[in-house]
Amino acid sequence: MTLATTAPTGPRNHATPHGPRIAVHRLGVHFGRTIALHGVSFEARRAERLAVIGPNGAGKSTLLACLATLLTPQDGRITHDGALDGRAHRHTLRGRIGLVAHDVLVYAELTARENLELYAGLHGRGPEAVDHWLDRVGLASAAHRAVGGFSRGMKQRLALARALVHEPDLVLLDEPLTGLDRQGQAFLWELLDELQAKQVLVLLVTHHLETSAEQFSRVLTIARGRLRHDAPATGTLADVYARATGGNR
Amino acid sequence: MTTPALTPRRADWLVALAAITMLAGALLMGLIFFYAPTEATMGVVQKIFYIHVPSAIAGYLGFILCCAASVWYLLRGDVRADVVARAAAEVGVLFCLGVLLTGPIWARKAWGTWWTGEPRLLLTLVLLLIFVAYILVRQFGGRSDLTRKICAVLAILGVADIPLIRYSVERWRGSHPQVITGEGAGITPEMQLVLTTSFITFALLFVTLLALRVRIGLAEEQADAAWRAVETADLRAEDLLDRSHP
Amino acid sequence: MIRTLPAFLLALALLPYSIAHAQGASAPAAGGDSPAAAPDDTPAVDPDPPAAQQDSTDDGAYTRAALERDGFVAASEVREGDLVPGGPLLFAAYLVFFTLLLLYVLMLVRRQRAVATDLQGLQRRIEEVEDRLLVREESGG
Amino acid sequence: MTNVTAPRPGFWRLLLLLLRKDITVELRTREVLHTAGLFALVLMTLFSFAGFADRELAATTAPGVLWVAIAFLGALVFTRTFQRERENRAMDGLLLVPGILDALYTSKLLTNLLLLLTLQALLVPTLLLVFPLPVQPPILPLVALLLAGTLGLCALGTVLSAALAAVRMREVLLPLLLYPLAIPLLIAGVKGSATLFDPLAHAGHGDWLSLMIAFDALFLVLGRWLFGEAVDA
Repeated sequence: MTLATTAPTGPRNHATPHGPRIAVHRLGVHFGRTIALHGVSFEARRAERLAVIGPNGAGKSTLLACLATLLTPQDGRITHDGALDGRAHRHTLRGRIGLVAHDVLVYAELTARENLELYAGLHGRGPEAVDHWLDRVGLASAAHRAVGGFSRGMKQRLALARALVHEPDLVLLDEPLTGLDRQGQAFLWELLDELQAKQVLVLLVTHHLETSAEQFSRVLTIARGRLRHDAPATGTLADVYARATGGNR
Repeated sequence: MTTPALTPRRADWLVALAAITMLAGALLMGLIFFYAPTEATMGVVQKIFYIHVPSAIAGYLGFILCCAASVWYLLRGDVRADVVARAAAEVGVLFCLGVLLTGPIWARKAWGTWWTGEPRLLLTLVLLLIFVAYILVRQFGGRSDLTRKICAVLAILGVADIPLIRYSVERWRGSHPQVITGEGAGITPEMQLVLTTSFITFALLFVTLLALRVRIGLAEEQADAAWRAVETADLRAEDLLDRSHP
Repeated sequence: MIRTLPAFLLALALLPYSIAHAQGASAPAAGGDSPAAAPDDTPAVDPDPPAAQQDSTDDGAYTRAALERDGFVAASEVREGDLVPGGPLLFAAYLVFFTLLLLYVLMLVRRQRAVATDLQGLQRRIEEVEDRLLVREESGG
Repeated sequence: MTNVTAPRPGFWRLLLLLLRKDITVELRTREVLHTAGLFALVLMTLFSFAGFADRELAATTAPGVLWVAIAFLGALVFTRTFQRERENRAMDGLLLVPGILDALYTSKLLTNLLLLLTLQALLVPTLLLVFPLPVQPPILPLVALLLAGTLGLCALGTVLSAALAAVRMREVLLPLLLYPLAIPLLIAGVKGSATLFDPLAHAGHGDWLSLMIAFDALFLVLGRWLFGEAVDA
């Protein structure tokens, strides 16, 4: 018996549309003696699309994990919709977060459809949502194959579908371009435009610095655990990075 | 900017405590060997009793304290509670080992065999195994938040299991001198005096060792925090310099 | 402060050694009784359980009454022939206990030293950070 | 303004989905069933070679062999079932489902229980065949003991494997912790089933069964609490 069979009904209307969707205040994370993040503060509104760039080990993935409420920061706080503390309300907030992590977060033994059906079902979505997203990410023909045999690109597409199937209003993407061919990347940008139209806030961590900075409303540059630069930008991400770090490193 | 030399503060109370413990220890040894009467059937071997029983109690105390501190850590996330839990587990294992190594010597004399599978020895052995594994997990995990949580979980499971292990092991086998279960029956006044001194001395020893270990544990945590502070200061300085020299 | 602890403990550990030795070998000074049986340091055969042992001794009602009580009995209540010496066992037990204690304290000392070394490293790091700051400030203007 | 969302699936729906997933994955690979099942047979063969096949000894050694084998299989199953969640970090995806912890714990517990009981369906008949027991044990009490014992073992094993999932050397550490903690269950199992295998004493397993049930209750409650602490940083 399925309890939830409602079809995906466009953008979900969450709380106040005004004010920032997330506000990060003096975020600090450390692992033992290593400072992963220090004093990171920024705000982001609905329908924004933020790029997060920085060298390896700068703290980008840690930031994403904190935003996804999967990691509890030792210092500072993250509020959602101006009032909800990510630490206290994580169980209600989690249903509104879509995450494409470094790993694909799916079961290799199951087919694409089964994986998607699992996550859709857990979030109270019916098979229509699954069909819709399988079609959308171009995996409809491969839906009945076990994920273990998928190429990196196909896994990445599935990860996207899995992250979006419950229509979150905060989408966190860790290196989503990895493994995607030119066509796949084009599809990703298309998808992100669509999300923007649905008032979804997107944070995208990438080291593909040849990407155009104009794709994003703002670019956050992180180096050695600190937010070095946060502004709208032109040129490529590589230019932004060079300007932000002053060519020091 | 000047930095004070980083030398740990002396803890005079701890020195005093250690000194008192040692005096008590010397007094106890004197009492055990010069004052306490030699027991009839066990002979001088009965004198093991004066360290065996208090060790057992100190061992359990260590584990129970470890569990309590672990609960506190899980509920409050206080790192100091975790330090106490770790220290208590180590001290508990130490006393537990003491029990397990003196126990067989007793058994050799009393029952003619080194190992009898006697219930309380078995219970102590099982507890020792659990907490040695706990310390192993600590060793592999280092001082990360995850390790702290995992170890807290293990300590709680281990101590919650004590009554069950005890019941099952006792029902399984049985024979142990029930000396201090009654109202001092079966023990002469002289023995009672020595035993009381022994309990006090072991309490002092327990507190001293625990305090030493907790102090070191806290120092380690403070050192971690200090390293973080220095690295943070380094980052801030870098930011300032970057800003002043674009 | 911690460095003096092992010395104290060593002294403590030696105490039972001397006493146990005195008890096992020569005339005892302790407790006002004596293990009169010849000092049998290495009992090859397991001593009989108390009950059997009681049967083998000549039936002193005094001794038996004392032994039939639950729990421990002071040796002064028993005839000398009933006593079984256990000096080496006792010595072993106390030696083991004090060795354990000593080892743990040594472990604590090692940990403490590690923390001290760590703090020295921290001190160096602080100076390094300071130096770098000064150099940059000077070169910058 | 309130959220216009689809109704959140309740505990039973979540549990059903997770359980279906776990069973599908296992049936597709049969990883645990094949390896652990073979391991059970190898164990029984070994024990039968070890000189226990003596009629005199069988009744006293069979219970021990049975519960040692169950404990071995348990460690094997628990490590593996939780390892699946760590591969590809699928667990992070599950944690992002609101209010899933209860269902997640229960589903892992039931999966472990199901696998271990299936393995016992193989193990116990083999044991009864290999060991020349003087009497056939009464089925109902034996099943009750096996059920209660396995439930407790799973309650403990589930929380332990969850806690150790991110630790180095977990394959070694899990049995190191599981076996001492499960001592009450193992003693109760051995002594309880010994009364069933002994032709002279056909009663007395009741006490051991109640000890097992006390163990089950304690570790189910503790397990659920500590599972949340261990899994959800």
